[in-house]
Amino acid sequence: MAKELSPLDIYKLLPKTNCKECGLENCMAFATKLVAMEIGLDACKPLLTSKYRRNREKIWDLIKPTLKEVVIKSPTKEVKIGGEYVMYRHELTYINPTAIAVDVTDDLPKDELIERVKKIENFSYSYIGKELKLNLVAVRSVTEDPEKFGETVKTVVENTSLPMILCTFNPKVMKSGLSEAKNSKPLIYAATKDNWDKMGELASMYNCPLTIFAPNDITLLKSLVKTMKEYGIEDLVLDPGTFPGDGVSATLNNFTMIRRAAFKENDELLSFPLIGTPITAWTQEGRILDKKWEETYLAGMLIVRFADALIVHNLEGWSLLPQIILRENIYTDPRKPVAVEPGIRTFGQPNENSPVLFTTNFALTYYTVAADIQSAKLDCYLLVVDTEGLSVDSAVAGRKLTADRVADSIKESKIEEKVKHRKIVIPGRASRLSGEIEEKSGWKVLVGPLDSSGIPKFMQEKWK
Amino acid sequence: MAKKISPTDIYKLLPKKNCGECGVPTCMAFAFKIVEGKANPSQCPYLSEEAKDALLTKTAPPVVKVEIGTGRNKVVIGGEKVAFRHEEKFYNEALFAVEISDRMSSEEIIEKIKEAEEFRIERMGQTLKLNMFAVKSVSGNAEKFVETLKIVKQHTNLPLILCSTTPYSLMKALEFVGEDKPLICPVTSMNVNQMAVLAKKFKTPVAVHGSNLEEVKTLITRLNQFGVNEILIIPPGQNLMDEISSLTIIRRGAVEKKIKTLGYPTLVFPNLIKVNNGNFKDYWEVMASAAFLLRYGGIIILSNIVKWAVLPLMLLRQAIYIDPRIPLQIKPGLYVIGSPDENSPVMMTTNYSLTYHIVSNDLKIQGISTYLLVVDTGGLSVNTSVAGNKINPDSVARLIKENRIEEKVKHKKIIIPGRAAKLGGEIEDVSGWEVLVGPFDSREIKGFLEKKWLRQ
Amino acid sequence: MSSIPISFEKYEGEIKEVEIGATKTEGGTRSYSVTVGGDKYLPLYSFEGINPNPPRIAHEVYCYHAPLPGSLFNFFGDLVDNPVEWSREAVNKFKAEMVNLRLTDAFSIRNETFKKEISNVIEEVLQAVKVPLLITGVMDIIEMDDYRKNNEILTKSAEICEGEKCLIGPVYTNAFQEIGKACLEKKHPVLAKTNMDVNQALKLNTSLLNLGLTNKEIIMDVTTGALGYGIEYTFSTLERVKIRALRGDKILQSPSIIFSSESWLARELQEEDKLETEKTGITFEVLTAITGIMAGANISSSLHPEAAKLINEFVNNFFNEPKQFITVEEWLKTR
Amino acid sequence: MSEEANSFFNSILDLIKKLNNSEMILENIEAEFSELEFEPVPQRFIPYPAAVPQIKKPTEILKTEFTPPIQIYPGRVVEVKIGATKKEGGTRDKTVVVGGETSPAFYTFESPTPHPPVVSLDVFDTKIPMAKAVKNNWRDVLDDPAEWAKKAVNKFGAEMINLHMESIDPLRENTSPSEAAKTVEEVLQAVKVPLTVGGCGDPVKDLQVFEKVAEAAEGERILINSVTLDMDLEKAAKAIKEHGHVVIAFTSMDMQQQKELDRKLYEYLPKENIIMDTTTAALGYGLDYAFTIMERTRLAALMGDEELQHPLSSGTTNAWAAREAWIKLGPEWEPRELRGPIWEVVTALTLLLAGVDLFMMMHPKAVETVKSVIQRLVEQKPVKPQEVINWVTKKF
Repeated sequence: MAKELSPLDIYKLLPKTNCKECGLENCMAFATKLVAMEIGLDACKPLLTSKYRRNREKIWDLIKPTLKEVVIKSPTKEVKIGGEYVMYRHELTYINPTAIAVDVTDDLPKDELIERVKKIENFSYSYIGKELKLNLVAVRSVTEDPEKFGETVKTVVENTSLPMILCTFNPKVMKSGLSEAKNSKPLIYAATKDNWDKMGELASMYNCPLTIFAPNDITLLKSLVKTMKEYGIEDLVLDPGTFPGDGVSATLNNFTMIRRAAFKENDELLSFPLIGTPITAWTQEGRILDKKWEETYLAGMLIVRFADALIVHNLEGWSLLPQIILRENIYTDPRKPVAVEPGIRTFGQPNENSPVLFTTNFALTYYTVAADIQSAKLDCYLLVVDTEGLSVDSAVAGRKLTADRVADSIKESKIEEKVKHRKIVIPGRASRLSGEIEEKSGWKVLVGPLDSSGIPKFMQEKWK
Repeated sequence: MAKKISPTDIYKLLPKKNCGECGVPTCMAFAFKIVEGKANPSQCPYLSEEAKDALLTKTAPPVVKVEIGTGRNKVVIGGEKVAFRHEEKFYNEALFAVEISDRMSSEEIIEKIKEAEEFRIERMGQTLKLNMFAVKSVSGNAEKFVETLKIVKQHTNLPLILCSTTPYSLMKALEFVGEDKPLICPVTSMNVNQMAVLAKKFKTPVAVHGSNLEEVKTLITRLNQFGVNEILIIPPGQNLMDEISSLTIIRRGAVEKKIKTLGYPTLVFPNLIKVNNGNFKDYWEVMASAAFLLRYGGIIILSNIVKWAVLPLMLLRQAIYIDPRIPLQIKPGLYVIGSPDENSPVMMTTNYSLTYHIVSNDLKIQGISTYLLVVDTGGLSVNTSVAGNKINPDSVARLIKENRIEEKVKHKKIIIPGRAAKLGGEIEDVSGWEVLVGPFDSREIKGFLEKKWLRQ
Repeated sequence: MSSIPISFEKYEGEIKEVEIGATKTEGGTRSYSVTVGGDKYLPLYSFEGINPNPPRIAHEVYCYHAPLPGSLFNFFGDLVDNPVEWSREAVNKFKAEMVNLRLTDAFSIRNETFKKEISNVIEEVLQAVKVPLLITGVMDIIEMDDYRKNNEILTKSAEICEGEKCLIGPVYTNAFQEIGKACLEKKHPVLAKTNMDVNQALKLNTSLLNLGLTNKEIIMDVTTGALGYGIEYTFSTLERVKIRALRGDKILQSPSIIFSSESWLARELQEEDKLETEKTGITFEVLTAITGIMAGANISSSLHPEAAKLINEFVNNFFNEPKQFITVEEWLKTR
Repeated sequence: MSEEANSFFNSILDLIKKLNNSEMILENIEAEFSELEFEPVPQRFIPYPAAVPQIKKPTEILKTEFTPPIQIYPGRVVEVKIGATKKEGGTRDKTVVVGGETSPAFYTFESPTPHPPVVSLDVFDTKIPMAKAVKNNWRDVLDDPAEWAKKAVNKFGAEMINLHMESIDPLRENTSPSEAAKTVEEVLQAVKVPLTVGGCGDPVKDLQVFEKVAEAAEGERILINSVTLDMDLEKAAKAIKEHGHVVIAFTSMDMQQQKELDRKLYEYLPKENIIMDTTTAALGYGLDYAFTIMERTRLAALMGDEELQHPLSSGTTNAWAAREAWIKLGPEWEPRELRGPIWEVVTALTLLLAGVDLFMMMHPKAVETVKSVIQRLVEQKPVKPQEVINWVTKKF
């Protein structure tokens, strides 16, 4: 989508009937929202009629993302990867967060397989009021036995709603896997220079997205893409290879070159989502812990340097947590404001003797503190001080959190009318301001714990 | 010794029609001519494409030919086949480039360009001159560099060498002078990819600078991958000894060991020499230039144009690049020296350009006016042509008749060189002119005339 | 071809060493002797190996009025008329390592008076300086008679310098017996002069070897065409002779010489403005020497002391302390 | 379209609508009407598939070309040298040079990394709150900065030491400038690697300490960490310049402020004496903002913004401010001995890819990993694909 796209270019192609079916006042409003990506193209019903098909296609060409969006489906869920509009997130925002797949293999006994699949599906971590989950199951055929693979896929489909990536270079094994994946569109991994024709057959027959694997050879990758497009297959995913150890440099170079060719040189044949396979860390010699360690930081680097999907092996929390949080951070919309409204918040049923605490209006800090107060079932008032969206220690270091500001916000909040006492619990990381706050606000200061997780223990011991 | 391509290898690829349309009667003879570098495969109109390609790669000189600049002033460097000139010849003369920096004032630049362009010497039938300008960006600022180029372009259209370590300055420069196909340098391992992109986009040759020959090879392989093949090598070396070694290894590596990544002409910087005592600095630049000229230096960058330094270098270049198989000749016929009248003497010499140069110069220095008849001896000196009886008395007579010397002078006396005394009699019989045997050395002519000529 | 070959050819032959100048122990009166030759590699192929003896420079002293340009006459002043004083000055002031006494040439030999003086000059010079000597006769033979005079003067010189191991010459392909025998007897190395032709050089060397001389007593002069006056022939002949010798041709395995002094006969140096022609002349001479040395010459017989100093610096650069270069990057920073 | 075709067409449309979002495989339906147009159930942003042409199956791979997408940037990051050897008037064994980039971080297909980013270790001159996973490594040296520095260099291979003078904070021990200078001298004696000296964040007290320390460490070219917009820049810069040191210009995630601070410093200091710190926030606690500010700063510098052409430094130790790095989260998230250092590693590597040239870190395992990744990214060793190709079928 051309970044400098103006709503006028869209408006010209709309029915201009102001029929309001899209829920907006008129077509111009719809065009403006569409360009700002705040509404979907399908909201305009008239465009769906064959009369406007030509216009719809033209609009689509104007607003479609540079990077093709590929959808991986299970009967009940779908995961979108790619579909990005910009190379660097600050140019606009990233759209589809990197989909993380954990692998299972077709040599696992059934119960172990089901247990692992369930673990993948149930994996979750709550972070700023959001549940962070894993997205896909990568089914690998280590036996290369079509029946075994078919059976494994069947078991996976029966035991998880997560869409799948079917991993084998053997077309016969892939076919039996696909035939078991009823009513779903798993990602086929992968077509190579040896099996591209058969894999192309399967992809068009089952209408599934297809990964192209050309290790460290972008010329071959492009050639295979061109061949597949000739086949009529449009939903493609690219794998230039993830190489652990000394190969980390070539890996990042390949991912970066493909991304830049797509966005800065409009190379159609490379404008597809990229899949990284940090699982290759496990192919190296050496200690298991070193392999887990490398897989984790390789995944981290690939999330930053343009992977739209990842396949990992280690299901341990310490390894997946940094990945899902990094993905969450990188894919948040940099345009969205980062702060929450300053002012007073009440938790539970506070009375005139309930404690008063304060924190900053950085969304992340506020939600963390709020979550800990709720989990501690504490009745209290929480004063949110405006620090221009900075966390406690950044605000203190950047001198956005000062004693004056705390004193002023106490006055503005009129908390003095709500509680008899004049004691306020300040964040542990703002301890150096305790003296000044007492001076400026006239309130007695209790220096609270360094992290809000310590609030419950602190309140029991220190708050009388 | 360079392994020669055998004519039979060439012959196999020829149509073997002996049609003669290439200007040579038979295909085998044509094959021989190609091997000697005296004929070009494209002269044969019946070659198939693959045969032509195969022939070109077979006959392509082990050192790539690189063209710099466009139009009349375009220069060619490289295309060499041998390590020792006596094995065949050195094909494309070394080129002298004069250094200009973007820190010089415009007056300084204009003056230096004028001086360089006016430096011309006519010698032995050739015009010796400076060939290029090397414009270097010292400021590191793109706009300043382009400004300097604007001034340079207004005063010369000789080919340019653009020197800067920042690819961005070169890009801006190429946007201004790109179509003149300048040489850009230096390509280093820090900027090889960007320089490859520039070279590809503007189709310009590049000069590669590595700290050792292995690094030069890797850089060249990378440039080839980008499709850049017009390359010069800056020989690695911290001192003159190492640079001379590098130059030797590059040429013999390409010519004898057929190492593709060394098969390129070279760019040398004699003015990089560090000499502490002042007055020796200029001499050292000349000595380094001479050493480079003798050992395969392609383009030589001179810091300034000083007559006492540039004249000798030009003579050395002229000498080294003369084809040892065919001596330098001038057109036979009548050459008028000074302002002769009906009483002035008539003299004779051979058409070997060195002999003519010596004789004509000595006559000028001694202030003698004369009609000088230059006899065609196939470019041999008096001594050698007398020994090999290449001076044909009839041709002397014919020269006198054709140039109607009898109408120009009253007398019928001709002075022949001392070393050609033997032929005096025959020349008298055939020409009907009285022969006077002149001195052995043309510096003695004045004395000889005073004794033997004026008294009559 | 991954790595780059350092040597292109394994040479079987090597150039023999020739000693000039005999010290007291060797029956002479020189304070030291100079050894040239012994090359195992082509000239300045330092990547293959460093030859044992660097090229050496002899300063020329003329015992007759040579056709030298005005700028040189001005430089040497009245030394030109006193060869003995000139030799002493060459050694003491101009640091000459060897002196080459140019006895006469085709024109001055006709003037009989010079001959008597020449023997005195040689004796006086032998006393005046203790450096190894080269004695050079007629280099530009015109008539047959010149050969005779040359033989006469050089056999005389051989006697006078008996035991001093001077380099005496030139001998020619058709005039070598007398001088050759004299030098063999009086133990002097011989300067074998041919006219820029490998076969002539082979012929003359063979004759000298048959006389009883060895390669260790022959220095080859393929004749110097000065810069702009045939230097390309000298360059190629020197190269071909050196390559043949290194490839095993025993006859040619002797050191060779370049006469950089020839460059002062260039017509370009006749013009008047003194300073410019002197610097041009010095450059002509230096370039002639460099061309010879880079083609294999082991001795440079030089004239202008300034040129000799520069040639020595150039040679020094390849044998012990090479002159450093600044890098291209530094060059791009200097104004 | 004819009436009859239209009705047939609508029936197909209704049938498809009913199937909602799962697709029907139209394999065996014979279409009589040639101009039948197939309209699938619309999806958000899914385009119309063009009428399916008769597919001509390619029999071999269709060759195509790929040349690496190389760009040429006008700007270049300056090179900053830290530390001075004996010859240069200091006492360091080695000095460190950072910066000099002409391309974005590790776009080594375009141009190589002029100077590999440097990893330095933090040393504090007083007690500070520290996660157990970190403290275990430094328990024996916590109260002696000189010993702490020695251990960081000798045991954990620190290329540089960052001495943080928290004790000078008026709200803490409030140690005097001369005492601070003594500590700096002790550390300078103890280790021979370049040194960074950090203040406590109080603009007035920091300045006094910096002036004293600058004098005491005359000629050592230490890195003063840091000067800010609300500090007396002229005095600070004079002290730094006079005694031959370099400085970190610190702002909190605000490009305009950073440009303003740099501009002001140019009045007193050459560009080659300034490194920028645009604030590092931990993974999960603002890392995305830190990453984007740094990435935009570096790209702006390369595009020619002369007020941002400085190397970037990152206080990566801030990663430990993230609770996920040290808090108990239940058995499935253990062991914390791994979760902590991996948090510092992922924070560092993310900012490495944004262009950071100087890392200030704490946990030895994290330091070791980041250094090894940097070395491998700079070296660009060739890759042997066959080794990893069989990951699909391998048992782990």
